[in-house]
Amino acid sequence: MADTLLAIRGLSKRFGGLLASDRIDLDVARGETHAIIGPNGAGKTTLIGQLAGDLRPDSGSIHFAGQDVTRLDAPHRARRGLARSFQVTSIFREFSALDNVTLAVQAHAGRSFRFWRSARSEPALREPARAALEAVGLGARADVLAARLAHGEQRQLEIAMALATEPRMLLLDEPVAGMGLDESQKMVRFLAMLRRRITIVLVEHDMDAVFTLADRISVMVYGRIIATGTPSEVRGSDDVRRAYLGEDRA
Amino acid sequence: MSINFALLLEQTLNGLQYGVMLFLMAAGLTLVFGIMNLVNLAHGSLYMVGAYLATAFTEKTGSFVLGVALALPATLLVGVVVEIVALRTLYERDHLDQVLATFGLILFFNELVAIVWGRAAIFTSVPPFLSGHFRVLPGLPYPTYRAVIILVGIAVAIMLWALVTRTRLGMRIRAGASNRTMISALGVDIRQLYTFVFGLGAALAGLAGAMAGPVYSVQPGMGEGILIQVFVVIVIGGIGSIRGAVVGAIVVGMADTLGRAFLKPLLATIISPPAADKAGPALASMSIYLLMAAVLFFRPEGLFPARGRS
Amino acid sequence: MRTTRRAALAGFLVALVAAPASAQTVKIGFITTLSGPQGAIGEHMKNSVELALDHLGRKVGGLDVEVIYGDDQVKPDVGKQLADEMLKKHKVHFVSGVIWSNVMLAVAPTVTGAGTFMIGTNAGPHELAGKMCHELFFTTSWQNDQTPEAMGKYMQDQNITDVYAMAPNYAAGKDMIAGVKRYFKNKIVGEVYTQLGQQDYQAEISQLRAASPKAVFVFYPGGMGIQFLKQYAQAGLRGQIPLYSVYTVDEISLPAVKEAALGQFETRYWSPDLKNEANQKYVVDYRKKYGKMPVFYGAQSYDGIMLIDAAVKAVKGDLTNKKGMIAAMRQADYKSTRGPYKYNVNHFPIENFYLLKAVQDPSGELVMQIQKTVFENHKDSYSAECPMKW
Amino acid sequence: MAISRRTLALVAGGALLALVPPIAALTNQPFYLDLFRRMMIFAIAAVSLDLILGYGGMVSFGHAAYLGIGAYAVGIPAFHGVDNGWLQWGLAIAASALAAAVIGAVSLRTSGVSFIMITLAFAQMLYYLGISLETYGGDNGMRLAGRSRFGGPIDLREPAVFYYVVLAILVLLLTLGNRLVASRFGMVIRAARSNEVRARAIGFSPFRYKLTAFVIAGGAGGLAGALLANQTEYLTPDFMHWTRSGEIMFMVILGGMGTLFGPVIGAVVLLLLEDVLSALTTHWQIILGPILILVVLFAKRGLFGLVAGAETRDG
Repeated sequence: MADTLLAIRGLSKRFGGLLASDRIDLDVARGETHAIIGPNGAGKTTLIGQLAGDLRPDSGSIHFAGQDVTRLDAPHRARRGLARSFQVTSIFREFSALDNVTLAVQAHAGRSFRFWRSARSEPALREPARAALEAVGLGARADVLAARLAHGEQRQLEIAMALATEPRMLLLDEPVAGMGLDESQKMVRFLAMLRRRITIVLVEHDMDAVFTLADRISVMVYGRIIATGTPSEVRGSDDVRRAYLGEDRA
Repeated sequence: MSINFALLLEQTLNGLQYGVMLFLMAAGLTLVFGIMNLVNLAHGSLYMVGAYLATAFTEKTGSFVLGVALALPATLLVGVVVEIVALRTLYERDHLDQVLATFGLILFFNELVAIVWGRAAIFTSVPPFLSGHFRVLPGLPYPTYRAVIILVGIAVAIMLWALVTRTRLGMRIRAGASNRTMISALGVDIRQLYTFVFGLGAALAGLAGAMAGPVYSVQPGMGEGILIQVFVVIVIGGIGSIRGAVVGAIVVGMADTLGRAFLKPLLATIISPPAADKAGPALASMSIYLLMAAVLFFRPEGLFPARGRS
Repeated sequence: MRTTRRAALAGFLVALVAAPASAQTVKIGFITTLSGPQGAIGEHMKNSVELALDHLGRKVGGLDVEVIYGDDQVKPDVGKQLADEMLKKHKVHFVSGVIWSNVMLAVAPTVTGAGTFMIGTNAGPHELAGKMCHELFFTTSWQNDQTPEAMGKYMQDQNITDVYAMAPNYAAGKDMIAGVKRYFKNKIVGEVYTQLGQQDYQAEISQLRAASPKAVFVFYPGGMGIQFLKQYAQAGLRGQIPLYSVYTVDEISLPAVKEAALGQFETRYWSPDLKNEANQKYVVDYRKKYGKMPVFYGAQSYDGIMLIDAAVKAVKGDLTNKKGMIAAMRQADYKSTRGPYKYNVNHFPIENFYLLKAVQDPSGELVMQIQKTVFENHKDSYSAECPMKW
Repeated sequence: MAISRRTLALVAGGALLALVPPIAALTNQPFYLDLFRRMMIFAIAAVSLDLILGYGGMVSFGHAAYLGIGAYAVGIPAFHGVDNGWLQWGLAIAASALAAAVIGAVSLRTSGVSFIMITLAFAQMLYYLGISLETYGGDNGMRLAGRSRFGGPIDLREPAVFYYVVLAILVLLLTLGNRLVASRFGMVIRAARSNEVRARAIGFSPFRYKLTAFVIAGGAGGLAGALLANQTEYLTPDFMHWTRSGEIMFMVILGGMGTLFGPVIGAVVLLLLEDVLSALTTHWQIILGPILILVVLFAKRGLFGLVAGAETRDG
C-alpha cells in the first residue's frame, strides 16, 4: 500500500511470563485516525511504547514512512516525525508553558549545540511555539509555570509540544484520561480538527471519544489484535462483543 | 615467588573472609538503599559506633560474646534515633541531599566518638577462647577468629534470606524494594517499616563493627575506609538485592585479596620485575574500582538488580 | 595570653582598627593536625608546647609569648594557607610544628621565603635536608631516613640473613625501606607495598608466611600499624618470626595494641626512659598534667619551644636580629629531652639512635624501653647535598 | 522586584570582591588576599560542578578529579622546566576535558546512585594513580617550581595581580555559564534534568548534550586545579580525594544549586565556616556536621535564595 505510513509486522514483546504483544500486525494509512481499544492489561501502552521507541520488541518489525525504524531509539523516531503523549502527563514542570513548547520547536529545528545566544530570545523558536500554544488554546497561559497549570491544561500542553515538532504521526496514550467532561469535550473537538491533517494512533478508554474520532479501530485483548475495522464494523462484531465488551461489563 | 596450591587455598579463604566482612556491611546498606531509596554514607559511622560499643560492653561485662550481643541492640537504637531525627524527611529527597546530609552525619559521629573516647585508637583484642588457630590442611594454620567471622557471615546471610523469603515482614520488605506505592496499598505502616529496616541495617553494620574491632584499629573515622568498598560491593551486586550483596561482597573480597597477593608475581611474568613492582600495588588498589566500572559499563543495574526497579 | 587562633572573619574586622603587633611579644605559629583521626598526634604536640611554656613561666626568651595554633587537617594546601595567615595576618616570628612531610614541603619554603624561622618538630623530608635546606629552617626531630637506617644497621649487626620488608605504597614507605637498605646489606627476600590506609593485611601475612623469612621489617604508622600488629599476632607469627619496625609502635598505639606488640623492636632517637634531667622532668610533668605517657612527637615539640627560647635569649629579645638567632640555634644550646646534640650543616640534628623494645613494666603497663645504642651521633645521608656552609 | 534584588546582590558581591586588594593593602593585611583568592578558586570549581549538578542533574561525586588533573598539568611541566602559563593552563583544561570525556562516556550510561558511585570510582582511581606517580612525589605530592608565567604585566607572583586574574576568570566563567544555561544547549540539558523521558520523546538524544556539559564542567574544573596549584604552590593527590569532591558538592548545595552565583557564596561561606569553627574548638566538625544536615533539610534553595529572594532559578 503506497498510502501506508506505519506498518507493523509480527511484533512480539514478553515481560517474564506475560506476553504483552503477541505477533501484532497492523497498518495505519496516511491521514487516518486509528484507535486502539481493549481492556486494561491488554498491552496497549506496551504497543505504544514499542512504536515510540521506548521499548524494544523481542521480534517483529516496525516500518515508518517506508523505512525500518525497529532498531531506532525514541529521539531518532521523534526526529522522523513520530510524536507522542503519555498516559501520565509528561512535561517539563519547572519551565513555563511557552518554554516547554519552545523546547519542542528547538528539538525539531535541530542544531542545539549553540552555547551563546539565549534560546528564549530567538524568534525562530519562540514564534512557532506561541502559535502551537494558541492552537491548543493555551495562548493566554504561555508564561505560567507548567507545574501550575490545571490538569487539563497540562494535557493540552503535551499535545502542543507534540504538534510543535511538526510530526507526521501522533501517538496519543489516553489523551482525555482524568479530564472533566468540559475539558474532555474540548480536547475531543480539538483532536477532531487535527484529523486528516495528521495521522493519529489513539489509545483510549473513553468510547465516545473513540467513536467520534476514529476512522478505524483495532481491538486488543491479551496482547493480540483480535479485530480491526471501521467503528460500525467493530461495533457489530460478535468477537469483540464477547472478548471485550462482554468482559468489560461483567 | 611461585604460586603453590596451599597458598592459593589460603588466599582464597582470606578473600572469602574479607568478602564476608564486606557482606555484613553491605547487607544493611543495600536493604536501606533498596527499600527506602536512601543513600546512607553514614553507614560506616554505624559500623564505627558498633565497634566502640562492643568494646565498651566487652570491657564492662568481661565477656566478648555479651559485649557483641549488647552492642547489637544498642547500635540498632542509635540507628533508630538517627532515622527519626535526621533521615526520615530525606526519603523523598534526591540522592544529592541524602549524600550531603549523611556526609554531615559522618563528621558528627567521628567527632562525637573522639570526644567520648579520645582521638587515639582504643584497645581491642580477640577473646582468649577464639585467639588460637586450627589447621585447614597440614601446614596451613588459620586464625580461629577469622573462621568465626566467616561462620557469622554465613549465618547472617541465611537468617536474612529466611527473613526476606519466609516471613510476612520479609514479604513487605520485598514489596517495598520493588514497588513503594504497592506497599502502602497493602496497609502497612510505611514509617514503621522504614524505621525497622533502618534499625536492622544499623544493627548489621554494628555487628560488622563489633566483629571487626578485634582485628582492625578502633578509632574515629574507621568506617570511611571500608564504606567506599562496601558501596562498590552493592553497586556491583545490584542495589537493593541481598543476593547481589552476597555475590558482590565475595567478588570484591576475592578480587581485592587475590589482586594484592598475586597481581605482582603475575605481572612479573609479563613485564620486567621492577616495572611489576611499581605497577602491581597501584593496579591492586585500583582493581575493585576497575571491576566496578567494567560491571556498570556492561550491566548498568549491577549483576542482580532488585526486581521491578527500572 | 591568647592561645587560640583568631577566626579569619572576626580578624578581618578587628584588623581594620587593630594596632600593629607589639615587638615585646614573641609570636609563634604552631601548625599541626588537631581534628580528625590524626588529631591524636597533634594533641600530644600541642600539650607539649603548653608544657614547655609552663616550664618557661609563660615567657619565651624573657618576652611575653603568644602561640597561634593551626589545624592543617593533613592537607598541604590548608597547611600552606595557615602559614600564610600566620605570616601575613598574625605576623609571627616563628612557625613551628608540622607532622607530615607533604605539609612540611608546602609550608617550610613559604615561611622561610618570607624571611621567617621555620622550626620543624616532626616531618623531616629529604628535600629539606638536601637541596632545599635553608638557613631559617631548623628541625628538632630527624631526617626521615635516619630511623630506618638505624634499624637496618641493627639488623645487619645481628647478621639476620634474610628480611621481608613491608610498607604502605607511598613516598615515605619507599623512603623507609630505602633507608633500611642503606645499612642492611643481606638479602631482602620480599618487598611489599600495600595500599595506603589499608585495614586488612591477612593476604599479605599469608604471602609473608609462605616466604618464611628470618625477620620482618615494617613501617606502618598510625592506625595501619595497630591493625598490622594485631593481625600479625593473630596469625600466630608473633612468636615465630621476629618483627622489626619504625614509626609503627609508639606511646599512642601501645595502649590500643597492648600484648600484640610485646617484644616488638623499634629504633628511635628518643624514649620516655631516656635518662637525662630535661627528659625526666618532661615525662613526669607531662604524665602529671595530661595523665598519659608522652610520645616522641611531643618531646620534639617541647624541644622546639626550648630551641626558640634559647635563640631569643641569645639575642636579648631583639627579634630582628635573625643572624644572631641563627647562630644561637646552630649551637643547640638548650636542655633537649634527648640530651645534648649538635646540628649538621643542614640544620638537622646529629643525634643518637637507640633500639627500643616493647616490654611490660612492673605495673603491667606496656612501655617502650631502650635496649642499646645503635648509632652514636648519626648524621643524615643528605647533608652533602645541602649548599649551606657555616 | 526579585530581579533587581538579585542584580543588587550580584553587583554588591562583585564590588566587594574587587575591593579586597585595596582594603587588604590599606589595613596592611595581605593575608586576606590569599584567603579570598583561595575562596574564589574553590568557587570556580563549585560553579563548574553546578553546571552539571544544578542544571544537568548529574550528581558527580568525583569532581575533585579535575582539580587534581589541572594541578598536575601545571606541576608536571613546571617540574620539567616548562613554566609558560598559556601552555600549562591550556593543558590543564584540555587534559581535564579529555578525562571528563572518558569518565562521562562510561558514567552517563548509568543514572542515579550508580552514576554517583561510578564517578566516585573514577576519581579514586585517579587518586591512586597520583599516589603511584613517584617521579612527581607520589603521595607526598610536590612543590611547584614556580607560578605560571604569562609575560607582560601578568605576573602571578604579584599577589594582587594573581588575585585579579582569578577574579577575572571567575567573572568570565559566571558570564559564560550564564549565557550557556540560557542557550539552546543549556535548555537541552536542563530539559533532560527536568524530564528525560519527555526530552527524548520530543527528539533530543540527551547523552551527547550531557556528555558535552560534563566535558565543559571538567575543563573548567581543571582550570580551577591549575589555579589551586598556583595558589598553594604545592600539589598532591589529596586534591582528588573523595572528601574533597564532597566539599565542592557541599559548596554548591550550601550556596544554592542551579543558580551559578550560589556556589560562589557557598565556597566563601564554607571556607569561612571552617576557619571560624576550627578557631573555636578542635571539635569543630561536630558543629559543621549538623550545620550541613540543617542546610540540606531546611534551606533547599541555599544561601543565594536567601540573599537574592524568590525565583532565583528556573528549570
